[in-house]
Amino acid sequence: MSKTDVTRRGVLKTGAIAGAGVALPTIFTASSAAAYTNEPTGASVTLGFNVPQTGPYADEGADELRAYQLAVEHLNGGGDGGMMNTFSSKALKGNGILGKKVEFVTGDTQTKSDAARASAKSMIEKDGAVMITGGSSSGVAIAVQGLCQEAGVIFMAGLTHSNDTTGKDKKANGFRHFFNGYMSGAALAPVLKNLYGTDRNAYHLTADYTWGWTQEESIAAATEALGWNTVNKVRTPLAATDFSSYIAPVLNSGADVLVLNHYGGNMVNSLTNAVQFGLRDKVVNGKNFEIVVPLYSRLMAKGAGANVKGIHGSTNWHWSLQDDASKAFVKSFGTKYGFPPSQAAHTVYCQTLLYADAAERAGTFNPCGIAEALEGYEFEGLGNGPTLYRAEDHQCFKDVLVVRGKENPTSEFDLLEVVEVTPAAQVTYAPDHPMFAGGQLGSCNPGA
Amino acid sequence: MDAILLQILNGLDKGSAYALIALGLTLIFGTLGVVNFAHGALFMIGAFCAVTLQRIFKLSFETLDPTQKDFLGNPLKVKTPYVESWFGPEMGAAIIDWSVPLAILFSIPIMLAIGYIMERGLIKHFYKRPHADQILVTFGLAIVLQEIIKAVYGANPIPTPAPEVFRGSFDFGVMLGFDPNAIIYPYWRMVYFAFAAVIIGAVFAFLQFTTFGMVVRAGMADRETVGLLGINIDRRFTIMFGIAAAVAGLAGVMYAPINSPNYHMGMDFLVLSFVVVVVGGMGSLPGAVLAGFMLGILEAFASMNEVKSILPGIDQIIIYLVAIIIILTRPRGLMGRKGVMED
Amino acid sequence: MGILEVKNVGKRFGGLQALSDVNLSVKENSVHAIIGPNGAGKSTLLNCLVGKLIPDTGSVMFDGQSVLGRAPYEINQMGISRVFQTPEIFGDLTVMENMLIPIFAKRDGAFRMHAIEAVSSETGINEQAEKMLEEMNMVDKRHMNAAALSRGDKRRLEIGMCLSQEPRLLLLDEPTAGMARADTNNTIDLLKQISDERDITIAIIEHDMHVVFSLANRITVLAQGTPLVEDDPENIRGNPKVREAYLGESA
Amino acid sequence: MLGLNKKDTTLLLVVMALALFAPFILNPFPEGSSLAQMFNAGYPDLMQRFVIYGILVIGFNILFGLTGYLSFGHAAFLGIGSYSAVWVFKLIGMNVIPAILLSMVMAGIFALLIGYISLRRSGIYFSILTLAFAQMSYNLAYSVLGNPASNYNLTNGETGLQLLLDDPRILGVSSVDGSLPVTSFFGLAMRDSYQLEIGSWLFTFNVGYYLCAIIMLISFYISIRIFRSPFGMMLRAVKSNQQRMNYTGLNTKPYLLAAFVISGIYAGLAGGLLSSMDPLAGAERMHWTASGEIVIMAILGGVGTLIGPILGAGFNEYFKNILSKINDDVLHAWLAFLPDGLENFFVGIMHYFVGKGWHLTLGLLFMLVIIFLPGGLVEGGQRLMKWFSRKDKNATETKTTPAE
Repeated sequence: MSKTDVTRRGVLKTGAIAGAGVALPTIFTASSAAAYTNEPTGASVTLGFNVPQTGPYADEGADELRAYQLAVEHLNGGGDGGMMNTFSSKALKGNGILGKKVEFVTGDTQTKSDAARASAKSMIEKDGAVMITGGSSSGVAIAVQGLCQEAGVIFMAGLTHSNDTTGKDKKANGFRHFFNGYMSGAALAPVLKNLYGTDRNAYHLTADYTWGWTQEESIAAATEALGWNTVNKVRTPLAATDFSSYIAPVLNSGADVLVLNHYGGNMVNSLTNAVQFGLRDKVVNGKNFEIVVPLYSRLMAKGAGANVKGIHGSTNWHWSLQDDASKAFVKSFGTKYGFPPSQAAHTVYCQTLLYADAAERAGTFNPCGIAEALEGYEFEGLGNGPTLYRAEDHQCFKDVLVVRGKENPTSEFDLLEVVEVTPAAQVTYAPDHPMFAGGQLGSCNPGA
Repeated sequence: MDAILLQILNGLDKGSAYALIALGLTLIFGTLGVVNFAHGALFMIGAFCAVTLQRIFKLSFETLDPTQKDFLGNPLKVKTPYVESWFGPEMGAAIIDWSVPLAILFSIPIMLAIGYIMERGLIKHFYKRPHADQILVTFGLAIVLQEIIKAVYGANPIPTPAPEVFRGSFDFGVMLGFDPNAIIYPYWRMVYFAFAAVIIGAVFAFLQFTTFGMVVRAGMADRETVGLLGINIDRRFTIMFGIAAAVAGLAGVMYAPINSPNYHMGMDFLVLSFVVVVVGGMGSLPGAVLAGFMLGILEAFASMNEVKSILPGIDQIIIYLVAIIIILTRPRGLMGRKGVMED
Repeated sequence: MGILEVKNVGKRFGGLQALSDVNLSVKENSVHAIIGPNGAGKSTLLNCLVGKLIPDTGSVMFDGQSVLGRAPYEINQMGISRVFQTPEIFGDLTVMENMLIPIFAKRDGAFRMHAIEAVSSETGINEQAEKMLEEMNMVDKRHMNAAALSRGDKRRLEIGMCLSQEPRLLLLDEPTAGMARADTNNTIDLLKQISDERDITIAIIEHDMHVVFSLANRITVLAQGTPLVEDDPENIRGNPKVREAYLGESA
Repeated sequence: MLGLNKKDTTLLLVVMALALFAPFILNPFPEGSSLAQMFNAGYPDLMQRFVIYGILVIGFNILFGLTGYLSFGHAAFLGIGSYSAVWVFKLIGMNVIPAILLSMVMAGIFALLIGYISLRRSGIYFSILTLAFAQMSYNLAYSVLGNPASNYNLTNGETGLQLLLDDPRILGVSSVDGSLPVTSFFGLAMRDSYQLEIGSWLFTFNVGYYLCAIIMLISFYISIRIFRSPFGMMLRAVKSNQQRMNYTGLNTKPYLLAAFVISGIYAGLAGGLLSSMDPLAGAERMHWTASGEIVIMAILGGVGTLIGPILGAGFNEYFKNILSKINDDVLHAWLAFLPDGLENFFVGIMHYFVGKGWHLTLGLLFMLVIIFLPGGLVEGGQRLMKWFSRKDKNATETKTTPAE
């Protein structure tokens, strides 16, 4: 075999054994050891888009990928520029990032933390990605965030709603634009009070895994603060598809509100089952029985169909918002793909822009420089009003939308209507809030 | 007491789905001796027959409505289903509303055809192969089928509601003298249970009282001897495969309103239905039905708060726990025959 | 006192009394045949001897020790080897491996974690297996998969496997059932040779009278689950009771 | 050599060469080319996976390949091994050796318990018993045993068990400059790599990979010894005829249990290595589909053959990781040499088989192998060899060779 020849010839020719490092860049020049992981030395910079392409959240992942491609197009100066025109920072010039053309690689998280980490590792080790972003569940986001911390690249979280992502599992290299469970509770509570009063008995059905637990804790605390009574909190297996045996006892428990701390397929099924049981037609304790879904997404609403009508929940962003930034984004996304973007698409688009902008402002791709540029950064013009990237936990604080399933949708995308925009101040909490306590950011890791 | 009655009702309903899938699996196993891991996929395809029919009914033409705007600010394209323009809005809406029950008729030829193609095209080449190979090739097929469905329909669940008249629930509690709302039960689930009972009854009657069924039963007991009698047992078995596919498909069609169909619903049911078959005893039709209902009821009981507070997480493992206990105490499941699938 | 003593053995399956009050004594180094019409309980009796069934009543003693309640492998380790009606061999293994396994079992007992040294490095055992293959006239087939052997070769291999364990008692269950006449005669010759040359007791269940009278020096006739008579072959031939119960029917 | 016959020695040497030169073999295309982005697999994480899943399937093959007992819950041991190793990193220190040892011990104990119960039944009943145990482990690890709020948070649920800055690590340090310490083999960090640049080719030699590769070679060597030993022969005899085993004075139970435990320990070792390379253990490693994947890898490679498990694991991991990363842009870059219309046509078709469609491709490949190559890739290789030797007109032997 000629393999030994290759080695020998190679050694003779270059004599090069490059320094130690976790990563190997796409375009590796024989220059000195890099200052940080995957320092881009050529004319381009590679970003890693790690989204669920298979599994139950594949459609959400596909929408995220569309938004990423749009963001890359805009960053490289293509298209109509989207929210780059409305963004308060004007550092981005449409010539890539720091003059380097933006390239990207994609991977499949399968909504499994193992697979997501494997995919992220291949982006870092094989493709030389300098930033990883994406994800459609909190377990995956936390797992990949941990990996990026260790590898020394920035992680810009996609759709992850668990308090833990910027709570007890926060990391110095990780940043979240999306809102969280606490914010959902804080935003929903006043609306629920107006709609349903202060004398209510809530029954919680909660998906039995990390996100469900933090969501349940947040919404229960927020509603109890209103004076609501929590009748029961019942955990349902993640793999459950038929929720009848969990929903049937609800009415008999004296509860008059059902809170479904479910996401994705779980939510579609539990809500469908609840409506089937006719819960919404019942009168308990002299009041109409109500259902609340703390975290809404358009894809879930689509899956549950007519069952969402009149049901309240919260969301990070909605395409029907009428501010300039949202309109610009909807226009540019809608023109390219023919339908309006989802909240997942919105958040990942923002994250990409925010990362690029931070790199421009910091003048480097070094994760520590970027982290510094993002920490405490205040901006607007990305569809959520004035926003703060808080330094203490790398969480964005911005307005949260309370939405309701629309009674008379005009198209297959027109499923939710915005009921209220809860201002950022109302959903802000102290960094050491007990629901977020227990973790440490650590220090930023540039790798290498 | 009312809580227990309630969970028995729930269990019967869960059990109906398990029993129907397990029944089809057992028909295939009992007649052809093939372990069909693609059976869950057939259930899923059944549910997508309902989705497809609904889509067909909803096929629309578009008219521009300048008074309304779409999300980009252009005039809104209003969609009108053809059925509404052909039969008038009311009749059209009713047809769409009834798409799930109508899909029963729609799905039977489709499922029979799929079953026939599967058996002639793939399964028959695996009669002589080890059970492990049968499991694996059908598992591969299940992946391929579900990925095709995903490529066509996407990964998101698709709502397929039951007809308007079956929405809401019936209050058994009042009837039995309990408080109102103590035992409520959705109409559609009652329909599902009744439907399952009819299908199960029909399959048993078919096997019991028709000549075809008698031959098949004889073939299940001793294939070679029946073959020696000059009866073409293979052709009958092919038909049986089609029937089993149709049973799975019908179970899927009727299940669509209970849970919005998605491409992986077959895999979600696959392992459970296998456990049901094995607990019932490989190759035993009554065993499969009995085990289906039994596990459904046990699962419903395990999800009761009173039970969960004593044994946290019991609802997560109850089916497997029961399966282990039954297999250990009754080596061939509840009603299994000796020597089946033990090597 | 025989090497195998069966006393008052009874076995019932539901409503059927398969065996009742069976007494049998097999003398050391004899060839003892157990014959009887279909349904006489021959197979049930055999299964009681090897541990597959446990009789409801009575005792089975081998060399002064009870075999009841012991698993088949324990009974084998006591010195009883069994040849089946249809040859039971390791079809997926080579002929040589088939021969090696019983020798290992004889040396190492029912279980030994013997996972590092290669089979081929066990020279002693390999030699024994070679020798037995030679004796069975199968050396040239040593690398064949056993499943590919002819019926007669399978039977010979199975007998060889049993003999390689040097059992005190060899139980044969209709060893020539379904065989062509030539194969049957070969098997008879082989068994004759074995009983002549070796220090071994043979108990044989057989339907074929030709086989029985060529081999046996003692015969027990079983009818309806109970021994009708036990005697020497010459006397059995002339016994009218036997004729009535058995020979007439089979002729 | 090493107590192996000539044929086995050759096999071991071939596997050894493949493992040691993997960084070259797996990176055949120059850096930056579109082919490299599609097909190169010579990066540490994937190379580690190749050998670690190789170990897992080698162990599974000792059970399934030799005895024919199809365990449908083997992923449970992988998960148990992974969790054990991460706990060692959390509580003791970052050296991988104690972690790997504990994962083998824990997996061994669980295998003993589960095997003792499951082996009371055979055939599909055995498969369902193992499946049930694994699914119970998975469900509990995902929910009840993973709730941070409870007192028995063993697994950290959906997120997976991970290292924290405030873990005790009594024989190590909790944190280094605000970062987590890295796993190491007596100071040699698993993530360290050396890179060799030759022209436009780039090869990465990763410490962790070589540790895994050496352990895989040892595991492979042990499996050869087991296959050739009396014990291995007994296991094949169990598969062939249990009745004859019993009437030959052999107790099949302990043989089966020993095989089950050995293969459980192999799985635990693989789990420990996975955690050593990347200290995070997730419950989905124990899901029944993960167990199914082990079976698939074994069958793909060739059940009961020595080299099959390694081929099967490599094949599966390669396609899983490579296919899922291909997107339309990559396809366009790759097919850029075609005329535009043709390029778009091919990309349009291939679109369904890569990226989000990788399951479909793998499912189809898998069906094809089962249908046409019941003996897996090994049979494919044998047929090719036969075909070549027939071409040379010197193929005369048709005797059935025992499984390699």
